Amino acid sequence: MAGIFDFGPAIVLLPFLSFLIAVGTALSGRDLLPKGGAIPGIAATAGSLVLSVAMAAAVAGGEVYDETIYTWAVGAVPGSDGLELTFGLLIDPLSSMMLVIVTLVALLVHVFSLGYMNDDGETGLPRYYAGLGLFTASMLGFVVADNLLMAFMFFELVGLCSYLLIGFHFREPGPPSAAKKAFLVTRFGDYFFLIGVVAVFATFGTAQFVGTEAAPGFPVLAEQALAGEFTANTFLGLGTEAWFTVVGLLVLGGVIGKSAQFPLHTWLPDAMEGPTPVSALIHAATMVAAGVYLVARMYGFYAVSPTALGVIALVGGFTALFAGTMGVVKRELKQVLAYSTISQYGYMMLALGAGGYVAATFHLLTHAFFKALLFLGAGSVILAMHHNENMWDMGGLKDKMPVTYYSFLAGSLALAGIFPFAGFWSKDEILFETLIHGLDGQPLLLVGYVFGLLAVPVTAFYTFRMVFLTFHGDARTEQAESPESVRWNVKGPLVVLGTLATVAGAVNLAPVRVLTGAHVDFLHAWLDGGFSDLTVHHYAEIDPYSSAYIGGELTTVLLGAAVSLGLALLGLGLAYRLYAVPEPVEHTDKLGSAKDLLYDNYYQDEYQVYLANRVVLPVARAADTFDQGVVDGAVNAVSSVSLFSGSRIRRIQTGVVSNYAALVTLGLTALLVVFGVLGGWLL
Amino acid sequence: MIIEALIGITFLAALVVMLAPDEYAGKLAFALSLLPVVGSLYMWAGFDAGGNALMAGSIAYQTQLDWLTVAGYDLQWFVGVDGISLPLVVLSTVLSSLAIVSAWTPIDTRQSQFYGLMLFMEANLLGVFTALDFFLWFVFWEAVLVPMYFLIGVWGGPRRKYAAIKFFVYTNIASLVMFIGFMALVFNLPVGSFGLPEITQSLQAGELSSFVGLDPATLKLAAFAAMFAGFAVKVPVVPVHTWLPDAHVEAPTPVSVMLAGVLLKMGTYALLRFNFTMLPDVATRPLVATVIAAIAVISVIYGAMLALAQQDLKRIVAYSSVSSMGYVILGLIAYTGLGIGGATFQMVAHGLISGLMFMAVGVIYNVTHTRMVGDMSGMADRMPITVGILVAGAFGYMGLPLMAGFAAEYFIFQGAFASTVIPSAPLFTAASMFGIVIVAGYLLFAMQRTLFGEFSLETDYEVRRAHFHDVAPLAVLLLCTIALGVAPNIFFEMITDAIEPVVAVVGGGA
Amino acid sequence: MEPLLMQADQLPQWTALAPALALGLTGLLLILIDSVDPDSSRPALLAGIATVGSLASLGLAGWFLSAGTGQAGTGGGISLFGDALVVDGMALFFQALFASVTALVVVASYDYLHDHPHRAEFYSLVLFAATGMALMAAANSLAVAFIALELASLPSYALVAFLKRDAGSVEAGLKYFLIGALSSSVFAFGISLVYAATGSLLLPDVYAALSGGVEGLTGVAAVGILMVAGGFAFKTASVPFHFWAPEAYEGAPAPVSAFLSSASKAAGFALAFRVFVVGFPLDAGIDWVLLFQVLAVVTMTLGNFAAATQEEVKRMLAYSSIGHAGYALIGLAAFSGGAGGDVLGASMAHLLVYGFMNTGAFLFVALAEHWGVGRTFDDYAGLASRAPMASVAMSVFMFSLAGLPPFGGFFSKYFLFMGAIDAGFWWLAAVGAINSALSLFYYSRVVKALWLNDAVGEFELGSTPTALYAAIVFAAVATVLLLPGFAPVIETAQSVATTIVP
Amino acid sequence: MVPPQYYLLLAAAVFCIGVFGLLTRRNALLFLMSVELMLNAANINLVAFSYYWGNVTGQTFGLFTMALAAAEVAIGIGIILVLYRNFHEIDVTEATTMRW
Repeated sequence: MAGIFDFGPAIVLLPFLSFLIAVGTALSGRDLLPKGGAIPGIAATAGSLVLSVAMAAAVAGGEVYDETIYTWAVGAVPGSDGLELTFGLLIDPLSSMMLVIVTLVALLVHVFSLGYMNDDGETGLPRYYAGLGLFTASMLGFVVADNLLMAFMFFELVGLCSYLLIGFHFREPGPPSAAKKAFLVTRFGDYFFLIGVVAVFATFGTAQFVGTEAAPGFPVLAEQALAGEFTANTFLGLGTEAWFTVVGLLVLGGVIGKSAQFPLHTWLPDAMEGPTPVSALIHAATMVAAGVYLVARMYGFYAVSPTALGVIALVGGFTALFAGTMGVVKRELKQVLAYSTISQYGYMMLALGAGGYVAATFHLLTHAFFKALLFLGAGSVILAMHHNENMWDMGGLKDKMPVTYYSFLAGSLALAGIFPFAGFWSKDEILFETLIHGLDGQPLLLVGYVFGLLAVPVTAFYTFRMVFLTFHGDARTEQAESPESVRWNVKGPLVVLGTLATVAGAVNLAPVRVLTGAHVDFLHAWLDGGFSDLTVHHYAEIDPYSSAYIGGELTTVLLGAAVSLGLALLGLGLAYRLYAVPEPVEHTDKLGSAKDLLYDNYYQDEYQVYLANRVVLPVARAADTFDQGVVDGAVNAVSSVSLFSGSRIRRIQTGVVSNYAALVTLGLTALLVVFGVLGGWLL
Repeated sequence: MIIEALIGITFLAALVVMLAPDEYAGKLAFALSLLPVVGSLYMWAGFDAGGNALMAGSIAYQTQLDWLTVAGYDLQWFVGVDGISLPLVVLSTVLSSLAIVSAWTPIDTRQSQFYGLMLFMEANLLGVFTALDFFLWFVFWEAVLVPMYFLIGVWGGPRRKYAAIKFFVYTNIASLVMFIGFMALVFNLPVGSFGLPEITQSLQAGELSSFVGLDPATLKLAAFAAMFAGFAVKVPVVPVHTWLPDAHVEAPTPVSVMLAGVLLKMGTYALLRFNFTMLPDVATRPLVATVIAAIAVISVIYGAMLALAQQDLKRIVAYSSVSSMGYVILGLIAYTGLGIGGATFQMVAHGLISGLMFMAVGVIYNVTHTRMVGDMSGMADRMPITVGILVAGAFGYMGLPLMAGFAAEYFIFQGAFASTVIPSAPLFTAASMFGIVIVAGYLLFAMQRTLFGEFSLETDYEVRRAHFHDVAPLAVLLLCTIALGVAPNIFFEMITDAIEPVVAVVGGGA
Repeated sequence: MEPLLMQADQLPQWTALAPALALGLTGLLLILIDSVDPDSSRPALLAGIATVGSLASLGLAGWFLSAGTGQAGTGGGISLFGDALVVDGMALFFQALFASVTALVVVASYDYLHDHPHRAEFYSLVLFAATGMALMAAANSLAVAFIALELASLPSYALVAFLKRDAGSVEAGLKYFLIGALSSSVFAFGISLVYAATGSLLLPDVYAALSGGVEGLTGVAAVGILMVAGGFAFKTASVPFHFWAPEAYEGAPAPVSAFLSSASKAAGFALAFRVFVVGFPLDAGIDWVLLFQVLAVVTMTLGNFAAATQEEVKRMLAYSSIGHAGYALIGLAAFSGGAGGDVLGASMAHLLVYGFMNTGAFLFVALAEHWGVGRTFDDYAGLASRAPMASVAMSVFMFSLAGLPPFGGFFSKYFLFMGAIDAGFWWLAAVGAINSALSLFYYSRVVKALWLNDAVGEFELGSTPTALYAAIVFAAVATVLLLPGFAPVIETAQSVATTIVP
Repeated sequence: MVPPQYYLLLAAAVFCIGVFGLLTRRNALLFLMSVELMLNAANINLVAFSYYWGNVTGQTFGLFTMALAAAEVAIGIGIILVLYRNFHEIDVTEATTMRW
């Protein structure tokens, strides 16, 4: 039966095809395609979007899909069928939602690139579009992966694409370095992820997320193992639950790397060296989102491990605040956005750790729209400013580029969590979930909640500092006086995303449901469908949390919303006071010694560079010296000693025949004595 | 008879090319080298053997003729392939052809001798991978050294003579040590020939008798140690690896390709065939397994650290070969289907990828006449396609999914993690896996400094784009790498089939 | 079976000595020609006769071998002259070896002695020495052993000093002679002691007497045996009687060096194998297996280490020849009674291959001397570009000597090590292995000089000496073909060696 | 009858005298003579034990030894002659152009 799901692979393959076309064009070295190869990319992502929407519709109709489509390899295990390593498609509410997000953002980024790259006369466009195509394809492959190994493989390919795209301007010194850093830091995280994948296979014999009734996926097996219905292999003498925690944390390593969580967040701000549309793609829908998506994808596995959940929550909460504070002092537009990304993904992690599966997914959705919007808006500004990103060189752009301004404003309001923009709803739900679960005897979550809450005003402050510096006040440079105009291909995506950033919150108005009892939390319902083991209520059953309220659910909802909104407005107001003036000045000196700390990103880069340059490299050099001196020295010494003894031995041959006679006699005598003694006839 | 034809044709081709005039030697050698490629692919297409050749599996394209009798033992012309050897045969033929093409630009003296020796080496390599009689195998095994000595010594870099003799003597000592160990085993078995299957099966039937006061178990241990030491040099593993960087740095590009691509695999192939297939009961002793696993991990990490400290691109790749071979050792000692299968697969995968890396570095060297990281930058600007392929190859080396290296390394990791043979297998596995981070580190740093940034070059050579025939082999290797990464079953299925009996003896897990 | 092969059985018994006789008669014929017409110089004729004579000997030996003369299939060894001589497979095997080397040397000498007088004497001396060797291989009595050994030695002294106006040649001759004289007295004294203890010089009788125990005279017998071993050590250039070898080989005309280091050494081994295996039981008051183990280890180590740092190719070959004596000694050092034939056979096979590769190597030195390119490694630099064929041949010899395939030396050396391991003496093989690796180093120095180094100066090589070239190429071809064609060699060697084990 | 041990001792003594001469004399001719002594020591044994064992093998062999000794001397003298021609000296320690 040729259902819509049979076209599933096409979602991944279409962008891949556009990648191949672009590579072919790049190899030919000639201008074979109009627009530097953008058209195939746009067509492909549009096609994927259409298919994704169609699938979402099918999923909405209650259908789900989980099929193995390709057996990659089978490992021999004596006495069994062996360990199957496969590729498969898993289309369920979560993945179909993510598909729509990714394809939509990718399409918009492709379109935007027409304005940002093509119109700007960049060279190497086929290479750029090849990168975008592969990036999209990899991310889509990751999203639809039906097992952890396949997920890992596309996860890594996403990393490759980020390397290629961040380092797009390879002739300059910055981008290649940033690209290297991005790949290397995320690779460090992926190292743990890979161990995790291996461990999952070793533990359960499968890495399917869902599986079948007869052979369930590993989250279900983990559940069964803890219930004593299944014997999982554990290693290193650990108990079942402890081992699951270890495995979960290992996989989490990859998540922390890709989603730029503390302490592996350092690559992300540097990654701003890439073209701005790429940043949009990376931050909104692909690479960084991949980490969080992965946790959501295998949430059932984390849900059975309280320790892992606690770690996730704490890391997320801390990162949300930590990254936010760094965003406060940044001068470049994209830098601020970069730290906001880290911070926002921190929120999602917090939500996941706190049992807020829906909240995290919700924020993933809204964030995808408003962050893509902000980046594309920033791209529009940067384009207008001839690639000057310093906000202190801007100002007053509000009137000159109204479309950009208003859409950017919408995105900023969403980011700051101002009612009723999308970000408000999702962020509020995260804090709410954290609070109610924390109140029920989970001090760790309360700590996370405090972090998250503190990050709210910080977010609002840096967001609107950015808005005010960029768009308000007077133009501070000539470029800002007369910015370059941008065309439809820039404005179009901004408008689409601006609308979404404004209204996307409507998909899950959980507070409204609490208030009115109306079932307006559509996303909750959406995620509660599909495979029974992957539903929201199933997760709620197996996770270690239950809820407690301050005075009752309604009170808590209102209180939480009010507090977070109030804090957001506080931050906004502060920003307004400081920066919404015609001639804003840097107020960073007021921070005192904290200023340097924030400028230098808490010396996170420094210590990591120190580790690389002052620890690892010297160790490597020492190893090299050791290798040359001792190991190879031993080899050469053997040879020298042999040759030296050779040159000594030949001296026996004196050239005087009388000596020879004497030596012959001596030799014979020695033999006589020795063998006489041995033979027993002498002495 | 096809194996005889393959080896015979290659020998003949070597002879013809030796006698050909220098101007045509390269092209003639390439044309002739396509014959074995076609032959090996034909063998692959018609391959229908099952099981392990040494363990009573059916052997494909088998020929068995008596050659001579020595000390009451029959020595035979006994060749054939199974799922372990066939991929390596294909690798040898394909890589030889490509290496010959890659030599067209850099080799500009005594060409007919060069290409003749390359083909001569190929013929012997084919012999190594197909021989199933110990002495026959040993003849080919040692005979590979001779052309290699000349190829490094005549056409190499400034310290070529030192490197050549070091390679020559070091690996020769290793062979001798191994020989003594193996012979001590054979003479205490009730076998009538040096046929490897017969010896293996007799050993596994527990027919070993004691020798000079050593009981069979001790004798096995001693023989295992001697053979391991001997093969370890060839692989090479730390600490007997130091000949390799010297040989690689001095060898001309095509020779490095063959050295890293195929010659190193002789060592791991032999380890698998001899140590791990014949003496599983020794290898699986906890202490032995621990030591070998430790050697593997040290090779991986230490080799990678050494690569990190290098400035010469070729040295970087050379040390990273040490690192990659460490994975193979880990996979072998795991004694699991994926472990040993992955190790075998890694032999092929690393052959392709390291060949690709050496070739790409060679193409850049042809143009810039330097390989030092500090001497150049921004090569991507001048040689976009070469650099593009080099970057792809480097990512392959780092174990990028859907390229052969990832498949191999993943199989190994998966296999080693659950190994019941290595004590604390997850710790060893996790430790060795850290190699994938370091490899990314040194390759990314080196690429950043040489390929990207503003173009500059310390030497004053004119930088031209590479010839088509320089780049074409790179592209072919890259495509092979991707093909194997996407569809490992091109080889992995037959490998699995052949190693399953080995694993079954131990009864290991996944 | 072919009719020709049948006939070998039906010949009179004495004809079994035909290979030796052919050599001796040819030597006499040459003397005769020379005395009839001493002044006329007919080098081609003389060399031709010598070649034909040695080839005839080779042919006869080969024929007998393939016909099974003196072997188990036709009733065992043929005893002659009151058992003083025995012609069996081993004797024929060695006689074939001597004849081959003699033929090569004779052919090569044609060019080497191109403007030299006294050629007839030279050829006849070579052939007489070869006759002595052929008899050594067949000696079944200590008396014959001594006489044959002297018959081989005396012409050799003269041959080494043949270039009587060349100080090196004379010095070499002197040293060879003096140490030879000393050794032969030791040998003779040893024989006299063995006779004193056993009352017989016939090997089987000696064996019987010693096995039965010689009360009161055990020490005498043991000293005798040790001194007899000394005599062989001289002939085979083994420690501690090796001191003559480096100088003799270096100073002698290169073809003579080839002859001595290949044939003469093999003759020493032929005699030693038979005397010790047939004549001296393992428990005759001296553990002669241990003795040979010591000698083998010391000899191969000393030879190889001293060779490693030589400057001159010829002297390096001389030391390497000592090293190879050490390898060949494994045949006796790993001898273990019943199954000892295998390792003896391996040793014999090694000597045969060594006969070709080592002769070839010295003949290449002869070629270099003929061209006057100098003697050191450095002088050989870049020779490959000017004499590629000869250089290929020399590389073949070097790699074969080092025990690398695809050359004959590979199998012979490894079968030898194998024999040692088989007998339980794995450490002997290990010592051999260390030495073998070291030897690869210095052998490859020659190859390096030829192929890897660039010529220092420019000068013309003279005309190509056809005969010398032919001999070298033939030796090289034989060395290569002895790998695929090793079957008859090793199988014959081991089967004939097994028959002499009592 | 003289017990055979005495012959052995005599022979050994003669042999040792020969060896002593060999080691101490640098004149080639004296060297040669010392070797002759050693050979004759062997002859003493051969003849004595021929009598002891009651067969003629030893005596016959003794004759051969003498003949060979003579031949050896003939060759030796020849070599000493050319030695003198080349080195103008018959001191055996003078010819040392080749060593090590």
